[in-house]
Amino acid sequence: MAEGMNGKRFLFVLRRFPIGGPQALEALDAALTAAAFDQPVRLLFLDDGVWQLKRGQPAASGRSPMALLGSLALYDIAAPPWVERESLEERGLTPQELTIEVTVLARDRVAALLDDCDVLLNL
Amino acid sequence: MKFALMINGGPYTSQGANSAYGFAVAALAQGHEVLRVFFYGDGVYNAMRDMRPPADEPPLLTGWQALADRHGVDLVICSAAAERRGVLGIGEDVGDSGIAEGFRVAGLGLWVDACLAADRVLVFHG
Amino acid sequence: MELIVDGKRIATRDKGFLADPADWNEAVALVIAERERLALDAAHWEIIHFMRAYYRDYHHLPNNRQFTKAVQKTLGPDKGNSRYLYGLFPGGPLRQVCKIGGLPRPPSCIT
Amino acid sequence: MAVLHIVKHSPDASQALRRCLARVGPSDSVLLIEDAVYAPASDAALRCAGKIYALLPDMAARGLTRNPLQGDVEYVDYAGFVQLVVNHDKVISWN
Repeated sequence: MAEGMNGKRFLFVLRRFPIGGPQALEALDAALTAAAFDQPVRLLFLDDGVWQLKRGQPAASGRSPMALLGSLALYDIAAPPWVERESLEERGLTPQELTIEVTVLARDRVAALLDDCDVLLNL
Repeated sequence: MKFALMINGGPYTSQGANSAYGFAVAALAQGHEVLRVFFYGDGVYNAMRDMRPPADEPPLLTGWQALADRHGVDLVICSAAAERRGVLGIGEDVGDSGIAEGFRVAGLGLWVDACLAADRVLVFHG
Repeated sequence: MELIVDGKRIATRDKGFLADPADWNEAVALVIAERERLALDAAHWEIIHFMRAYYRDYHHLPNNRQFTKAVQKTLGPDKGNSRYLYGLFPGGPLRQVCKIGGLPRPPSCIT
Repeated sequence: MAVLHIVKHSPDASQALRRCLARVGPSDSVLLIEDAVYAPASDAALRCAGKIYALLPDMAARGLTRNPLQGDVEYVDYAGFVQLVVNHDKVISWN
């Protein structure tokens, strides 16, 4: 399907709470599927989506994206996900409390990041 | 221009699917193409065959079917989302499911495929 | 439907997937594989163990595309491709691997 | 290069509009649809770096008319919605 086409750069904006419904998991699943098509995929966690990254959530249930976030390298999502600094600060979170390595980005640089892709998705 | 649309809101919980339909009709009227509408998350409920809205409510379902018929819009229900929500019935046979005619069931791969083929991608939330 | 393995009755659901993943062991896998008309060799076991480790680590049931990609990344491109995987599991690699591996039925295996 | 931001919730029901407006770039636009069309009808602060549009059919369905106090808001029908999507490189919907 993707063969013979130029790759498209996907940016997934993840803004959902981790547990309250399957939406967070369904959004991450879509991102991993795009990556499985060998397309370059980036992730940006904004607003309540940063709660998905909080360390200390029990992963065993499979109902949160926590465990699945460990698979990013397996799907060739190489760059650490972007996380907006203000989204963390507003929730009293620090990068040290997150379960994976991230790149912290200031809010006034988010607009430029949203523009720096070919397919922009907030599911 | 080619469009790919995703609907992830249910039919009677939000206006999202109606907005997507309004957009699709306007886009086709301008000579654009709507390659595929992908029903994800709660959006899969939009494809239930046995929905019986009162006669004075415009039925969105037949609207989608007409777009598929006349303009070749590919209506795809996400299999994983549908199965999680019981939309497919209990068997492994899609023929036994409650899915309306004109829709097909497939994986997320078809959504990525649509994103790769389209010039613009739009998500309509619930 | 039930499996009988070493005299023990094991419940299944979803057309032959284990009802309780804790019932799984390699003897159970052999019985399920026999029902799928598969004789497991080392190449099959490699994929089955890969998938069990993937599920243990990520609590995720992948779709076909993700499965192939994950096999490719872990075991190399010679194995992470449809031709190789269908050669081993002609009834649908992801579905058969999950079934024989005692994992839940993956969601995209409907048609 | 520009992004079209679509918002569908009223400012009272959800933070989506506020969250969106904070991330709009100077060449971006915002399109208010569904219950978000209540925003220009009220005195909600609709300031952002880009342009703001509202979907007329969703306003009409709610008995809303153009608010002279929100002079910067422009109005489009569904054909104009399509045109906005064509004129921006990509679209993000804020849930």
